[in-house]
Amino acid sequence: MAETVEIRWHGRGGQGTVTAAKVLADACLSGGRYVQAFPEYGPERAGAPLRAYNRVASKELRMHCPVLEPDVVTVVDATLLDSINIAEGAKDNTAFVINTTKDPKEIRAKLKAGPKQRVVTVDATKIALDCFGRAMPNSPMLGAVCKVTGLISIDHLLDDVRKSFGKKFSQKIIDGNIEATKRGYEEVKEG
Amino acid sequence: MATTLTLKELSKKEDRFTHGHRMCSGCGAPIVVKIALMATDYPVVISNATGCLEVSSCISEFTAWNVPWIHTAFENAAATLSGVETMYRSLKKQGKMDREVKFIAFGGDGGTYDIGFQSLSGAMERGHDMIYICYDNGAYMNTGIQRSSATPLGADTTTCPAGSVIPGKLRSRKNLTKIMAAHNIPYVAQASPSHWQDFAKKVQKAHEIKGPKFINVIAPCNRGWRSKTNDAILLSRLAVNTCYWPLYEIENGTTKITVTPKQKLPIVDFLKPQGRFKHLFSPENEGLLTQVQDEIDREWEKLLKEAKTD
Amino acid sequence: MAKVVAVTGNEACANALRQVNPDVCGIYPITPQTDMMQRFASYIADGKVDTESILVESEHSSMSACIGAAAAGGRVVTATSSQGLALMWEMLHIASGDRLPIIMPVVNRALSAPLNIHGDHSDAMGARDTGWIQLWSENGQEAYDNTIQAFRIGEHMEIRLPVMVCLDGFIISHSIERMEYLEDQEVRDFVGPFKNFLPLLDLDKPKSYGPLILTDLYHEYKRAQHEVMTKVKDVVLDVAKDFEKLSGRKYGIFETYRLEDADIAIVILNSAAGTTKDVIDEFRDKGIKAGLLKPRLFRPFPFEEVAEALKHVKAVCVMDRADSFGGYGPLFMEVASALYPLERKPLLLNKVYGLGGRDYLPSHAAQVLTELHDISRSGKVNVLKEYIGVRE
Amino acid sequence: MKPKGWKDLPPGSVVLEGGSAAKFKTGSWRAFRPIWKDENCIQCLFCWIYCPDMAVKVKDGKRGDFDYDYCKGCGICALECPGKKGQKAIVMTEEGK
Repeated sequence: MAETVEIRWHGRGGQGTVTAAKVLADACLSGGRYVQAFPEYGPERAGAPLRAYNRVASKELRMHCPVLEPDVVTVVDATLLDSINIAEGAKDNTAFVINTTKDPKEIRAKLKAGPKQRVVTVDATKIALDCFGRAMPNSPMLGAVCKVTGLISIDHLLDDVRKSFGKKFSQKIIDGNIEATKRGYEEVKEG
Repeated sequence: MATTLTLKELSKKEDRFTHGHRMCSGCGAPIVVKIALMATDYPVVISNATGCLEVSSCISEFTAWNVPWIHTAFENAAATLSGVETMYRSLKKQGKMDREVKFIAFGGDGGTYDIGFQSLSGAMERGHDMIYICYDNGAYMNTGIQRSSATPLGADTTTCPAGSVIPGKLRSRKNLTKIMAAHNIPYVAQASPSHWQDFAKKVQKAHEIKGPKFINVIAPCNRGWRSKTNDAILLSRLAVNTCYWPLYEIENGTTKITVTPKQKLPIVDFLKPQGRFKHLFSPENEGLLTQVQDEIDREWEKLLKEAKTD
Repeated sequence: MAKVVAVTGNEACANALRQVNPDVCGIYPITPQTDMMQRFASYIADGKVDTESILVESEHSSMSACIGAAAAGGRVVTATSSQGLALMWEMLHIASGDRLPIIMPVVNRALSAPLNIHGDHSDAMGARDTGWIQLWSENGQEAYDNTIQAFRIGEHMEIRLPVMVCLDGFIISHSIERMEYLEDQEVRDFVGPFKNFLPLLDLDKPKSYGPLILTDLYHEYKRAQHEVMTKVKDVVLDVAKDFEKLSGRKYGIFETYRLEDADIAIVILNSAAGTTKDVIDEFRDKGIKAGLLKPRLFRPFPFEEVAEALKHVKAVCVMDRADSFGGYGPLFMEVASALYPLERKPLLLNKVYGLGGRDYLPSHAAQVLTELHDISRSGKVNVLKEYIGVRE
Repeated sequence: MKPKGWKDLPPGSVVLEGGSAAKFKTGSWRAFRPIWKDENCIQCLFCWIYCPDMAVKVKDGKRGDFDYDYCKGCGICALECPGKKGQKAIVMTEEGK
């Protein structure tokens, strides 16, 4: 792992994007790592575009400002691709993880991604609907990010999803989210 | 056992509010405090809003209070006492306190009707076990007789002076007693120092009821009312007998008039001895005077209808 | 045994309060503090603490009730932000004047108008003259540690003063970070049982709190209050020493970073200090001797120690996340006062940054360090007070 | 008595002695002096309950004389005194006459 991995999440209010960033931070805590997860706050409510961030590092994280040059950009809602510049500040080797039904090649073309930039897609909304009947793509996106970054093992992540969701939801929803996370991990497509 | 409410029995009790306080000569407020504390047989903790009573009763090293007393600011006697009462409950729960303690807040009308209204309303809604006693002298007397929302219609104060164009206060008093009743607290009452036994009984009764209680007590101020130094009791009695200040209580939503005047006197009997109403007796203000009487009649009739007939 | 967790600053403070298990807590919502007291309320609801809450109708009543509860005799906490702290202003003076050790995390946020919910220091800086001890925290870990230490400091029998623990709104209050929790019992043992001092509920010795004091003694009372503040520093250091034994984490009255041999330095509070440290490392890598001083104890302000720590530096920029309109930033005023008695003083400048949550970026720190580097060579300060990160 | 310096003050300005106002004599405020006439007194104790200054001494339920250390001379007692057969038990006289 690089010394610090910085992730920027793009989503809309109500899609569980902030929760995803939090679960990821918690899961990355193991092995003495330092983590941060923080959303950008405004008065916006459900539906409004929002950003959240993660930093994961092997040494103490002192930086307290938004991620400006993300190693990973995660887009939880593909419709955002048309409305905001999700590639802002991206580095030569930034990886994009996009929730979309489209083919990664199509997305790569749309983003005009560079040769070292990875473009990964996953149909997270469909997975979420399949697994627990709600269009909450955050858990499959977590699985996808886990696969792309290799920050933690999928088993470890699933444990954390169980722990985090267990506080608020019924067993059925927890099981659905576990399944969705696993499928997100497995069904990523790169191109 | 509560002390029998005879003056002979009460006089045997130790003064919990002592002489040496610096209220004006003939002030009604210390009489209110004295009666309330005499009617309290329990250990009691007092919270006091900034005002005449507070500044005159505890100065430098001298305190007239022989019971625990706290003053913090003007608008928060109820909130401050909420804290004291909550700590008491906490310590009791932890076994660090075993005595039964009662809590009383005193505030003037400025500190109760106006600036302290939010804090009072909040404390009552939260259900703290306390009696809030307002000594209502109908203006900000401590700062020099400025109008409050308890200032009666037509009164001359330094901020609503009776001038050549405006004849004193043009608005009626806020009916705080009724507003407190609307909080649906278990006990609300109106009292007067002139009717010491009625007042003492209300305090005794309130102490036996768990939860928030409110008692509004008229407290003549001879400086602000521009009357004589010897007429605090006379005027508070006239306030009752003119039905300007009816004595009643609302216990668990049931209204009861506790003292019905033998003969309802005209309001001018109450107004006349007070310099603050002098201008109402000029011919051009006759309409205002009638308005004052009409309002009192209307309120009294309303109260009679609300009250349970024994 | 310490437990490693990933939690928000608000959650960490709420947990510290849970571990201390105070007697009474005043609760009122205000962004970005809300979540802290909400969590504490659920600890109460779940029986995880013995605390009695007072669900007040305003911050003014919250502080009033806390004062009543503390005077009654027991351990009292609350928390607030921004307008809430402003509404408490009158009562803050009464809490300290009555010498009541109320502990209050303040989640720093800008003040209206215009309305803004984001992190800056205007609220706590506005309360700096209220007689409260102020501890400032760079991150969630420090906020947690400071909250625990605050009880020992405020309740010290020589001190008996209220303490604010300041942490940046959202940036820290809502960010999840890795931190270490102490065990509940460790915290309880560290803080110890509450010691009473002149409790109002001592029914057999009736006391009067809050007398009227006129020209005869008021001046003397305030002089006495200042005297107490002069003792705070040593207590803070003693408590920090004990805390280090327990946690392994070292605290002082301020933190210095690569300052010992620095030619240029930034003085900055709270979360922005961390960002600045990373940039200082970059400048050091380029051979520029940059350093940092991050105050922890802002009230009382350790003037002599700050002067001693900065006296060898050629140029210092004091960065304020609050303004005093028509004056210098509040932190600048303190540092300038601290340096004034020195014969050879560093060159000094003041930058106002990050108001209303405007991001403080590494590029801002770099800009300031570059300017300081130039000043250290030219010996000339062009503009003494300036705003950075502001659009022209 | 030497006025207190700042080192002599109780912390937090708390007044430690309950009822200490009794040390502050307000009798000097008085312009009119109430005189109690035992022979007209029916021991109703109205003067005692209505006195704003706790300046009427009562022992074992029996009215004694005024406590002139504290009486401010407001005259409430005299006005409220029912007396005996139309004869007041309290009369006000000008102080110093």
